[in-house]
Amino acid sequence: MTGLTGFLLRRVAGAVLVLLALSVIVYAVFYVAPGNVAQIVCGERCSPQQVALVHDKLGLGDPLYLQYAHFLQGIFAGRDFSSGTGVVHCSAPCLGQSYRTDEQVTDLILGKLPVTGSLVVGAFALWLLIGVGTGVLSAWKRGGMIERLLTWLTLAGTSTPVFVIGLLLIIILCSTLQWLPFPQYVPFTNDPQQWFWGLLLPWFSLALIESAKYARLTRSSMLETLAEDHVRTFRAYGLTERAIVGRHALRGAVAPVIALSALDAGTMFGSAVLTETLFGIPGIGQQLVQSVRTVDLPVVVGVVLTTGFFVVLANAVADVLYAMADRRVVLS
Amino acid sequence: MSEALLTTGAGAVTPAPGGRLFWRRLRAQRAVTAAAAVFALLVLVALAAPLLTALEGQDPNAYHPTLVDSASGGVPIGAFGGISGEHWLGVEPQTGRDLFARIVYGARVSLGVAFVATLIQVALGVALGLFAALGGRWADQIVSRVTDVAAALPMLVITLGLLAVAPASIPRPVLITLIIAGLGWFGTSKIVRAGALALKTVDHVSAARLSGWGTWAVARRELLPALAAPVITYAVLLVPSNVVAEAALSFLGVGIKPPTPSWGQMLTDANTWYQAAPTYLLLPAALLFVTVLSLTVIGEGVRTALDPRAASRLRVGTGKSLEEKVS
Amino acid sequence: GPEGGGAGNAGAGASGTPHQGGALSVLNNEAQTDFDPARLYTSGGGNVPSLVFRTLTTRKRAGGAEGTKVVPDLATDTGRPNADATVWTYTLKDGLKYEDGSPITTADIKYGIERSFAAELSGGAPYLRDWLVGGAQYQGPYKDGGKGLASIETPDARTIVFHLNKPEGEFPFLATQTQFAPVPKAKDNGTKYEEHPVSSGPYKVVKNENNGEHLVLERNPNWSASTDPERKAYPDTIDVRSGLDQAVINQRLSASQGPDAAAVTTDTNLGPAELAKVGADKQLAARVGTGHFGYTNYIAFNPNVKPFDNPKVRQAIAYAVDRTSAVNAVGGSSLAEPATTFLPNQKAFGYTPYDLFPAGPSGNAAKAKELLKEAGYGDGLTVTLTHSNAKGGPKGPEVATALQDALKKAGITVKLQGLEGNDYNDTVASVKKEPGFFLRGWGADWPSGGPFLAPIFDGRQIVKDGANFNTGFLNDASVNSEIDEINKLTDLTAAAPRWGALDKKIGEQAVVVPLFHPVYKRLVGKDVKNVVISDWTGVLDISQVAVK
Amino acid sequence: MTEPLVEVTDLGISFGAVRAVDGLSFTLRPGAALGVVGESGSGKSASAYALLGLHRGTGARVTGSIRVAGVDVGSASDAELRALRGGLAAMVFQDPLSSLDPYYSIGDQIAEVYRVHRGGSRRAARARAVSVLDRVGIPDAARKSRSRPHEFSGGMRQRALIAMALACEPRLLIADEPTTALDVTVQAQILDLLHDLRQSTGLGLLLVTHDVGVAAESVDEVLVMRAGRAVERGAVGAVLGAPTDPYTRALLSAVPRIPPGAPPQTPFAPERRSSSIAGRAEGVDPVEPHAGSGAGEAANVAEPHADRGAGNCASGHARSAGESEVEGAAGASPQKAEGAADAGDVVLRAAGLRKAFGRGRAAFTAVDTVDLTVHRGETLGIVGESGSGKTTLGRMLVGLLEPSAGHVSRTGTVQMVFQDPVSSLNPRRSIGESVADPLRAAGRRDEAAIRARVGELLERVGLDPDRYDSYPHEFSGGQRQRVGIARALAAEPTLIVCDEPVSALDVTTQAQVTALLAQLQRELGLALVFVAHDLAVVRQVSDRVAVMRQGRIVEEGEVEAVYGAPKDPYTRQLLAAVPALDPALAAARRAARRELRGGDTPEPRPDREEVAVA
Ligand SMILES: Nc1ncnc2c1ncn2[C@@H]1O[C@H](COP(=O)(O)OP(=O)(O)OP(=O)(O)O)[C@@H](O)[C@H]1O
Ligand SMILES: Nc1ncnc2c1ncn2[C@@H]1O[C@H](COP(=O)(O)OP(=O)(O)OP(=O)(O)O)[C@@H](O)[C@H]1O
Ligand SMILES: [Mg+2]
Ligand SMILES: [Mg+2]
Repeated sequence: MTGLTGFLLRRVAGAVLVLLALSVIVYAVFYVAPGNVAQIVCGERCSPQQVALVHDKLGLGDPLYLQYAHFLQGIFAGRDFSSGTGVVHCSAPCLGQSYRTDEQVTDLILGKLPVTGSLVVGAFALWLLIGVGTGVLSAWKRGGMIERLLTWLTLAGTSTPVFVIGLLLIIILCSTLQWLPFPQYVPFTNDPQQWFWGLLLPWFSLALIESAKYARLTRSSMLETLAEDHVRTFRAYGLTERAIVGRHALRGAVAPVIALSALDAGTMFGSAVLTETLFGIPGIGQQLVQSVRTVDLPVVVGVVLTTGFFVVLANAVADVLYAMADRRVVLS
Repeated sequence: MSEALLTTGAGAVTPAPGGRLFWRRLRAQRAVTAAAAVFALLVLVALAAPLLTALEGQDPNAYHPTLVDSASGGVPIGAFGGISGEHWLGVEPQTGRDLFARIVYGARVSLGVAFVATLIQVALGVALGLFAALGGRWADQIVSRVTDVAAALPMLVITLGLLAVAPASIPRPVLITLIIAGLGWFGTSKIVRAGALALKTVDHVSAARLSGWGTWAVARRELLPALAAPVITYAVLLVPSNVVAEAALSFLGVGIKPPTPSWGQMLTDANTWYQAAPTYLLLPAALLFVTVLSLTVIGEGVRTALDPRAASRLRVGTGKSLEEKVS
Repeated sequence: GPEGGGAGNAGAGASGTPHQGGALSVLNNEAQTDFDPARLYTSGGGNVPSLVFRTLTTRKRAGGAEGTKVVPDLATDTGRPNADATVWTYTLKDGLKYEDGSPITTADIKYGIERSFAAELSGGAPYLRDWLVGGAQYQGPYKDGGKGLASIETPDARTIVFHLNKPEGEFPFLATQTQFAPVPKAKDNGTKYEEHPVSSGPYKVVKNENNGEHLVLERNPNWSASTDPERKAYPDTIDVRSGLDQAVINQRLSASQGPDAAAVTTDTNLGPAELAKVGADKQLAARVGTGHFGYTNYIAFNPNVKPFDNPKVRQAIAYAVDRTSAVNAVGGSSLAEPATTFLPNQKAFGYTPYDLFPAGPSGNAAKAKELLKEAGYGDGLTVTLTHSNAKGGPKGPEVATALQDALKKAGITVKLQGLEGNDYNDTVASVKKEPGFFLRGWGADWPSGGPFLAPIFDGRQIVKDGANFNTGFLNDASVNSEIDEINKLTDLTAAAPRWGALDKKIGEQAVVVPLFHPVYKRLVGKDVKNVVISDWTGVLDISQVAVK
Repeated sequence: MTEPLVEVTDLGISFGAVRAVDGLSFTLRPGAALGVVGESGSGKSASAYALLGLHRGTGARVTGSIRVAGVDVGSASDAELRALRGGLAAMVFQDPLSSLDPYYSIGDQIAEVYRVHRGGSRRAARARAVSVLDRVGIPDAARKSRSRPHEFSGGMRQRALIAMALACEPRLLIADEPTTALDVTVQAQILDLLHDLRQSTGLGLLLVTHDVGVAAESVDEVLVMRAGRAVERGAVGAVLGAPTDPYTRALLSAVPRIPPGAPPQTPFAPERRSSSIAGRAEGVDPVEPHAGSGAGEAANVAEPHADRGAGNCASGHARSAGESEVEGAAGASPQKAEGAADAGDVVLRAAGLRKAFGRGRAAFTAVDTVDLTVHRGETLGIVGESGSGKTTLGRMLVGLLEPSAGHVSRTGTVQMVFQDPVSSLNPRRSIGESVADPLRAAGRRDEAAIRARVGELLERVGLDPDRYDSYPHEFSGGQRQRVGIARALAAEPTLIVCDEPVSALDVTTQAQVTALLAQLQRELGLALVFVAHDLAVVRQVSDRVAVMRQGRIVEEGEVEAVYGAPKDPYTRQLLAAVPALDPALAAARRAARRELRGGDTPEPRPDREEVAVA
């Protein structure tokens, strides 16, 4: 157990470093990036005097390191912001306040997290299912028509951007055939059934694109394993090809799949933008794009940190899973 | 790709020096030859774009407002997206630009950027993955943390930063390639790290270490060949995502400068047009698909050819006998 | 302003008489992130906001050109000017109440306007700051020590008087903006006010999720239809969902499945690819409304940059442009009309047709070449066109490449410089960084020539260290004085033709080349009745829509 | 039961141009046991595979007819074949270390196989797995059944495979070198188990082995193979007692042995054994070329031992088996024995080595406080029961495994010959390249020189240098092991840790290899740590020997002393278990062992370990 504890401690330390690095990078990027924040916040037709006022209000006059120090202070000790009529307190893990809307970033992200979470978790499950399932089937039926068909389908899936697949699915399934309701996000807590049906297509589109990767990877790893000696043992003991492929080869193939899927699931929190946009799912990805467009630094930092958090988390989970799957590998 | 291929390779399992054997096993796979031909054709088309368009007599950027129906949004006039003797594949909606010319020119950008980016991604990913797996605990920590940072940074933010700092003198395709490569290496690195960790304990790797090879030589000689299969498989799939990434970058303003066409951009633009002008969407989609398919077949062939066991051991004791085929 | 909402002559939707009741659903692309009346910058009080905020005046809720008129709302009339139109007086109607039943007073309107000067609540139109006496220095009620803005007087609870720097005959138009909505001081909690703004209109906000992403509006029981002849308020509830993809919105509206049958959109146009489909389907076509919003897309030159200092070069380009290609680039003749005048082609703006450098539908390359030769560029010319990277937009790469191709025929080699959204806005509005040759657009804050011509061509409006819209640095005394003269007119029908004449006069300088005016095609659900699209906003007016 | 269990007629197997088996015919009745012996690469494994139809789909060409338990293997359908495999006839593979799935626990793998043929619940199958593991002598079977293969020692894996084969109570057991990785006590136990099963259940046994002693102990009939053909066949007593074929004679003569009948306590006379070897080797036809290996060479090798002079050894001929080598070596460098204590000559010193696997409650100490010193030019033999930590110790010595405690200091390069020849060769590399590895690592670039050197090395370990470009899977078990040895030699190390280097080799090749090692030792002052379970071989090659048990060295000393007068009871036990060449004697000893275990139950008692010590 000491191994696991040590591992966790190292991971937490690593995570803090990663998040700090991310925030520094975002601050740096926004420092060099073009675009006058105060002007954007104030509106295009603000007078220079008004812009200056907004500039001061946002603390943009401070040197960059001071701005960053305030940001860190907010995270560890909380901060106060002016609301005009009074003062709003933003307590300890305070990621700041949106330049644009004065909303607290923490609230904003917490509000969007279940949305993107629903999307990612469902899509993740589905793409693993489709991907690994297809991979297994094509390793088992290698050389046959089925495998060829599956290969072509998954490749077609990867070669098509999500907005093309997604829109096609919407037009065919929702608009023309009317088999499915138009996708939309309904919180799980409101109505689990609507939540499910509303997210089915987004899940599916994401899964179609990602699954090819997993299908091919699974298949390739399985073929590797099938060439190993131990597979011969099971053949010599009368196991069916299905059992050999489905159990023994699959287990050997699972390592890279685990390693990759966690990373993909983690990054998906920030990169599901296109899917979110197309399907009108008000998640973190969409928020990020909007905030980047409006140079809303606190929100961007918040979103990037959230994504970073999930990437780190997913990677740690993957490492543990991986060590569990292949005991020859030790956690480092 | 298919079992027939694997087994054709089997016939050739007679001793021959490594490299030659590899080529022989590769060439013995008919589908690989076919795929390689298709791929070579695509590359040729890309290279010969000016020639081909000259042959057709069209310019990829010339507008033909008269060939589209302005009132209905700019649908090409005529059947199948305006296919005619002059416009072999029809014209683009709204602009009336020649699709054939745009597609062959688009191949240059798409294949070029996607390929070089894939190569860089794979090189980076392999190097860092091996470094993480073999370089000790610290190396692993560092690489893993860098991976986390890279994976968590959204393309949009990177792009913003790069737009600001990249000097205008850097050619666009180079910039794009770098951005795409910089954002997409960690999948390979993850796969390589996972594979290397598992392989590290195998006796033949130990034997190589004892032979006196340094860590990196061991990695190159023992680990890389074994990791080639998953890496190649994955790399092939990086190509389409890189093509799409190039399109996404042009959305963000660092893509290839208009009016230079690319498949990714065409796909993006054609998105809503599939009902009104299906060829506009289908052509780039089909080409991308063919590219990926041919690469997959080639990758699969390389994988098979690299593994001397694949042919003879894969089907040990399975019912489908090869004996008849060989004898 | 520089960006536009949307325009109108309607005639879409289900036939039959509209009835009260039912639930209207609004499917939008952009979220209503701002719901504070101080921060909103909407033409004519906006759409969803105008259901909650009543203002001193409002736009007439009628289709087509009729809708460009301004009518009283909270006030008994559209305002009583003094002789030189520098003092405007309004009186409130009787029995006006907020959603909580408390009475609406002129002090609240004054307070609402004062708030909009606070840095925390910036974002609105610039006119109050420019027009009100002392406006340029005022920093809002949170910093004035309770003194308030002296140029707004409220002698009693029903009367309000505005003192202006100079004559402004179009003040009634300004009074339609949401800054003129009453805000009870006691309920003001600064930046948080938008979470629950106090309604003076027919609906109140009962839910505002995710910063305007999902709004639910219900009837305000304290609103009385008798004081508000403009807003019909047929549906019982209005559900506004945003963040939807435009293509998906149109798909949903055309499918009109379930609740989507009673759905409309206030911000999504039919796209070019969808037009083809609508054209082929009669039933669908009947559900499309067409609108116009005063907006012009044009080429802007910076005469301080060579070779655009040479009028001949500018004229050559004006001759060379291919408006058909440019129009096609934004969706074809159904979605844009070629423009040769700067003013939008509507009567309210004072539209006076002219075509000073006739390029025909596809450009006059010969004439352009001739002019270039005269200008000393007989061997051709290479220039850089700056555009926005926003795909599909009227200032985006599509229009830029269309122009590039057209100018090529005239021997002008165009290099394209695409800038990311913010960068683009920043660059083209900066006196220091302004490029020589770029794409630009201008929309009306209200349907009149004033807000259309003054910011762009009034030399006194050149802003040195802020956002500048007089991109051609035109500072012509005769133009400036004519603007002042027209502004004095309180008879808007008399003012209109003079704006038109001024437009033509400015056009001779060729500091801009008008390209096209956008047209708006809006699809509605199959159960939607009483579709009204005015030429003021170009979008369908929610306050008129019925679903029963 | 008139129908034979196995009926093979005119079997031929070719891999491309290699004719591995040619015109082989034999039958086997239920309850009978046939031993297949023969030199490495003679086609024993290939024939065994054919019985289960395992060549299907591999590109190998199989001719002739095979009937096993009434199934015509050549024409059987997939389903019939599956029913045959594991259910009617089970196979124990030669490479136990690579033959198990690394991802599943041993118990699960056995249970899975059991359920395929016998059905039943998962629990029942697991219980069955534990019971068979117990039967093959895995200590603490219930707990160990949850381990994965990499947590098992070589011998334990081999037993796991045997357990798997026995799980479904097949009618035929094809055992391909089933005891190569086992120490003599466990080997004896396994062989007894098989013997009992034959008697009680009528199990037919096809035992492939290179170890004539093992064959003598456990089969009724033997088939001697050479170069793919049967050279001699008959009752075990007859063939071993009065071989007619010269090759058989050569084979028998090369067997290193601790004199039969000699009680372990009694020091044996080396002279007698050596001369007997030489005498028997004389009849061998010296020129009988064969691709894989060479009995001819083996015969040549055996010859010089007629007189066991050091001079002969130095004459360039590899020495053959026999204790004479050790003495010869000692004679050639008389200072060695004394110099053993000389610290200046120490090439490896290990102090307080400990290795524990796992953590907390699951912790297991595989090697416990071991101190070792190896001198230049010296051979340290390590013997010990399976699972006693020999491999673990060896890996720590060369630095492939970090010790949990203690310290190892080495001088010069160290090499290791791995216990598992399959996993120690990169499947993607030709064996020539694998052998060339150390050369290239040392910076040699001259292709021709490298090839020449590799060819030379291959030749020295008895492989055809022309097979430089063949891949590991194209070799027999023994051939792969030799590749591993050649690779270790290529590095010209100061010390080689050989983990069971010759256990997979037939005696003639074994003799060749040990002779080669001895020669190099002499020429280069090479030090060897020789891990083996074969006491005779260890004795033959070692100067000193250490006996390991449960992670500790229980006895260490000069060979003569340990073999002559073992102090530890465990050592005595080991020596008693050495198989005898004479079947009659073997039967007698089996009976004695059974007595020792108390009763003639075919089931060995679960507390085998105590028995072994007692
Ligand atoms: N797949 C293959 N391709 C080519 N040659 C092979 C293949 N498998 C085996 N051989 C060759 O066939 C011959 C017989 O091999 P086999 O494994 O039967 O030997 P064996 O008698 O079991 O030897 P050992 O005692 O060393 O295990 C050997 O020379 C070997 O090199
Ligand atoms: N990686 C591991 N994890 C856990 N236990 C292990 C591991 N490797 C070895 N062991 C255990 O350590 C003990 C010693 O193993 P080792 O391989 O050294 O035995 P050995 O003496 O070489 O046996 P054999 O003669 O059977 O090869 C065994 O009980 C084995 O189960
Ligand atoms: Mg064998
Ligand atoms: Mg061992």
